Amino acid sequence: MEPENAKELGLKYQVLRTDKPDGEYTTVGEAGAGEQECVDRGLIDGQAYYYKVRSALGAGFADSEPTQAAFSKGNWFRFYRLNALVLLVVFSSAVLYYITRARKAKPIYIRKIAGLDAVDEAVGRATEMGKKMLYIPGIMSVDEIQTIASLAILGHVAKLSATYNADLEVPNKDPLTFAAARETVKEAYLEAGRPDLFREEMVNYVTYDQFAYTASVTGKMVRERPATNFLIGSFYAESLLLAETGQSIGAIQISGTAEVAQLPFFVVACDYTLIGEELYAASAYLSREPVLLGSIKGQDITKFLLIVALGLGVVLESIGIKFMTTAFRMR
Amino acid sequence: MPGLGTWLAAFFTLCMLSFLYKDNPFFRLAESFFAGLSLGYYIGIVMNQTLKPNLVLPLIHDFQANWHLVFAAGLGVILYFRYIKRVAWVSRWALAVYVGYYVGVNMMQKLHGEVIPQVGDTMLSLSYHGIGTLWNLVMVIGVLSVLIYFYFSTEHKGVIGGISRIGIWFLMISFGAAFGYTVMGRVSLLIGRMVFLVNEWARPLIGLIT
Amino acid sequence: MKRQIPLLLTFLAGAIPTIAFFVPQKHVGLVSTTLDSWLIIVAGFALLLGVVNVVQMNTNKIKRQASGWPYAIVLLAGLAIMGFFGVAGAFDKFGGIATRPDGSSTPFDWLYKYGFLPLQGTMFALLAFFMASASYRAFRARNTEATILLIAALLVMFGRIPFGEMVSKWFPLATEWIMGKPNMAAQRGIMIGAALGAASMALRVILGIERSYLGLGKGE
Amino acid sequence: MQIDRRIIYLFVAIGTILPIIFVIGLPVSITPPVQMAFDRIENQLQKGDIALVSFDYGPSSAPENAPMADAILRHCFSKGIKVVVIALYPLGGLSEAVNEVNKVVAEFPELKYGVDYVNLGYKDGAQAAMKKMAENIHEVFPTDMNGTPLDELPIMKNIRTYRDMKLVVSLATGIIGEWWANLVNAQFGIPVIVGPTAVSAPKYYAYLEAKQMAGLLGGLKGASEYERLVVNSYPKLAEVYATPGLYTATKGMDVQSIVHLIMIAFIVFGNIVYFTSKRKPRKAS
Repeated sequence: MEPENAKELGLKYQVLRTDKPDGEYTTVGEAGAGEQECVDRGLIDGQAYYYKVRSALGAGFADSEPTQAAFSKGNWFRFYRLNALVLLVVFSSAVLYYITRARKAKPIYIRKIAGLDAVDEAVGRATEMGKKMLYIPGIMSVDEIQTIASLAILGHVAKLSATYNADLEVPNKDPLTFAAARETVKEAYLEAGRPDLFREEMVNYVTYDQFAYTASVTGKMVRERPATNFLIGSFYAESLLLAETGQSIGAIQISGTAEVAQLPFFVVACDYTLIGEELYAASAYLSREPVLLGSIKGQDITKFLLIVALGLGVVLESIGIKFMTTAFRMR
Repeated sequence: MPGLGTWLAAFFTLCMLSFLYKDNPFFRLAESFFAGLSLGYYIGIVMNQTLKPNLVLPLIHDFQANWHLVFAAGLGVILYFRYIKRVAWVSRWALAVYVGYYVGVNMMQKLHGEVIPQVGDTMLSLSYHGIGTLWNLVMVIGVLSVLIYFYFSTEHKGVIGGISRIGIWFLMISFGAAFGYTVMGRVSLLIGRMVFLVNEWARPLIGLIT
Repeated sequence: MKRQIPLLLTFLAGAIPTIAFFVPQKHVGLVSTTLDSWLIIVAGFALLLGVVNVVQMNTNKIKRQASGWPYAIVLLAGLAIMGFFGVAGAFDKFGGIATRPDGSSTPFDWLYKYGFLPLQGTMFALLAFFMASASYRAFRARNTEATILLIAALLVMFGRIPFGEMVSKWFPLATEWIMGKPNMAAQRGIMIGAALGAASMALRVILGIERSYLGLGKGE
Repeated sequence: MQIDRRIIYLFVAIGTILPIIFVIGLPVSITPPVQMAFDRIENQLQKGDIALVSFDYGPSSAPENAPMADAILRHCFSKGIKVVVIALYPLGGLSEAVNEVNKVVAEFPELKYGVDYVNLGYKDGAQAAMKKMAENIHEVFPTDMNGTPLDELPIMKNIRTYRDMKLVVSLATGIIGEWWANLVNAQFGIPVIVGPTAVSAPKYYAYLEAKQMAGLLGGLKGASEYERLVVNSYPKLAEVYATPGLYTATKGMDVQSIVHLIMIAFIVFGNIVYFTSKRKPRKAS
């Protein structure tokens, strides 16, 4: 059916799919001349699909008649995601194993993280100076894991603040983060035995716009001159606006984010910066709770296995064996 | 003569720029107005683009097919239980579902969408094929050393300490380079504001005088 | 009970998308997407929480005549004007919130164009100044690490402008190399580490080990 | 060594405003991707050919994208190429299209709307619209932006699909520009030139190498190169580009160069002071 020089001409077959008989077709796969197989993934079982084949050559193409409705079935597992399942199983077993081990009181070593060692000192300094501490939990909602990590650190900072009777304020950009932060701080004051010191205004809401929020917070910084700023969570372009203003008023600044694009600005303008994974490890590090420390160990073991896999992959790739790269690139 | 809108925009632009000199009543005025205005803006956006098309209209137009959205509204209302002391604890339910769902989504997205492809893409061939081999080596060493830097449960001394030091160097190159690379984009934004002030506001104004 | 129900809900809500990720069954997918569509609505409801807090705080400020209280009036005025046209727009008054078909502005759109956008754009543009002051202060050859940071930044900045290219065509090439190789390697390292950290955090949340965001303390 | 940060701010402000008011015109070398784009319009399109210009950016990236749009429009109109304008970017693409087209058209009084150029307005759902335009543009845009049916516009009578046009130019800030290359060019073969912002420009080199694009204007620098090319070829445009109140990429690029150099100078200065002051105490002891 295809011309002999099809390959040289660059003839391609595209498989198009739609879920309605008269719906718009989208390309789901492509096969070069001479190939007879094309796999379509991401289908939902029991849903009707219609296919047609398009032969494309340069700018021109010709379509086949659409197929009858086809159903995918019998699949209880997306096999092309096997690699993700393997990783998930290895990862969660490692984490769970070390959590149970940690419960049996086997001490776990964690290397020094300077930014976190400075937290106590930063809270103490604000108390001594009789000045405010600002805790900014990023600008994203609680659907972002960095925000959850930040709230865990906030819990620790708030407990210290209650103990020292420091003046803590948490301005928020996201309303759900605001709700969660208020619960966190309230509980921390309760746990520290000072519920009397908790005031609702400590955790407040500003506005939903990133830059309007930044303008308010920078304004607050220059007017109230906090002694300590925590900038921890998910940040975008406002990172430097906040950090540089804080720097200009001479506040001690502890920052942390996993947003790769914003790390340079925090590193440049803050005294301490929690980089990427350090942010997530912070709650374990600060609380020294065995269960949390156990999960860090499990994470490290997974990292070790990945490093081994990476090394093996490089070696195999160098001698021309594609097994590892195929396994990791399966999508 | 610039129009009312242009005057307003120019006034706000100048108010915000005045912050560079120092905090002042003009900046504070603009900042306060901006906070209120932007919150009002998002009220409009949420009403018109989330609640109306995703909740109200589906319920009005085809209740039978969309009755389940009542639960969504219920979860939303639960958030406000915090204002009623007796049932305040229920307000956590909405938060629990919200966090749980997205944390689940994110967990798989991080493992499958970030860890696996990023590790896979670093499995580069180191067999000799010209200068590219050297660059591949830089890539592999960079990724490995940064990963070692993040290794928490071992003391960073000796060989591990040395490798993690290299990791720090890679991080520093990256931070410096990314900072330098971003300058251009930020300056473009400043150009945008300045062009507005100079060409759309000041020029017509000066043209009026001369 | 007050403690267990939220943790159970978190667990169930977290398990759904995880299962849907692997199992291509219609019903599993449906549960997951339905939940997703619900949560978008929940997030919409949440905004009002913030609005309530802002109104409360600022009216208090005005009542107490706290320092800077006139600014609280300005804030509430901005909120009232924009909020009014936004809500009215949802009921199709004043032509909605976008531009009208003939290209003229609705009040909401006008305020957006001449109020919101210039304020937002200028705040964003302040970054150009802040980058200059931050780089002057921070890029000092104090030690090995700081020197590496400094050199990388200078090289890239120089390689990005035509002047650098005129001095030597190697500058833009070096910039590209730095961005594409060592920078990319470091970013990958950060991403892999951070993704593992996030996944571990996620697992702790789903299993109910990490719960400070719910205001639930350690108590088992 | 500690200098007031406001002195730095002052330098940056002056370095931004002065080049906007006065043309400095620092030299720019022309790079091949921009030359390719220019040559495509200059040598492969004839008077009366149709070019589609798509506004796929909004006000936030206008300082970079608008000068590209202006230069391309001016080049087309100077050569007598007819232009069909559309906007696919949801956040302000249409207002950008209206602004820039009005501005440039005012410089060419001989042009007639509906004959030499037309603005079809904004269409939601960029990717679907782009595909559908391969079948029938009249279905995607039943009327122009003023509500006039396309059949009443002389220019649109003979334009049905991409085949009736010679070129697509997309000024883009996001993914839409990539779709023109990897979807429209790949499937329908019409030559595509994209003008992306500097941040996203690196991604486009792959498409250029794969010959999915006929040219590339990367950020302000690409736009300023294009301005140099049209100014050198068209004396009339040289006059236009010398107008004082006109923002051009050349001016923008001057600002970029000057602000970058100011920052570099401050950093170098800071380090020199740092090292000289560090040596002094040693001598004292």
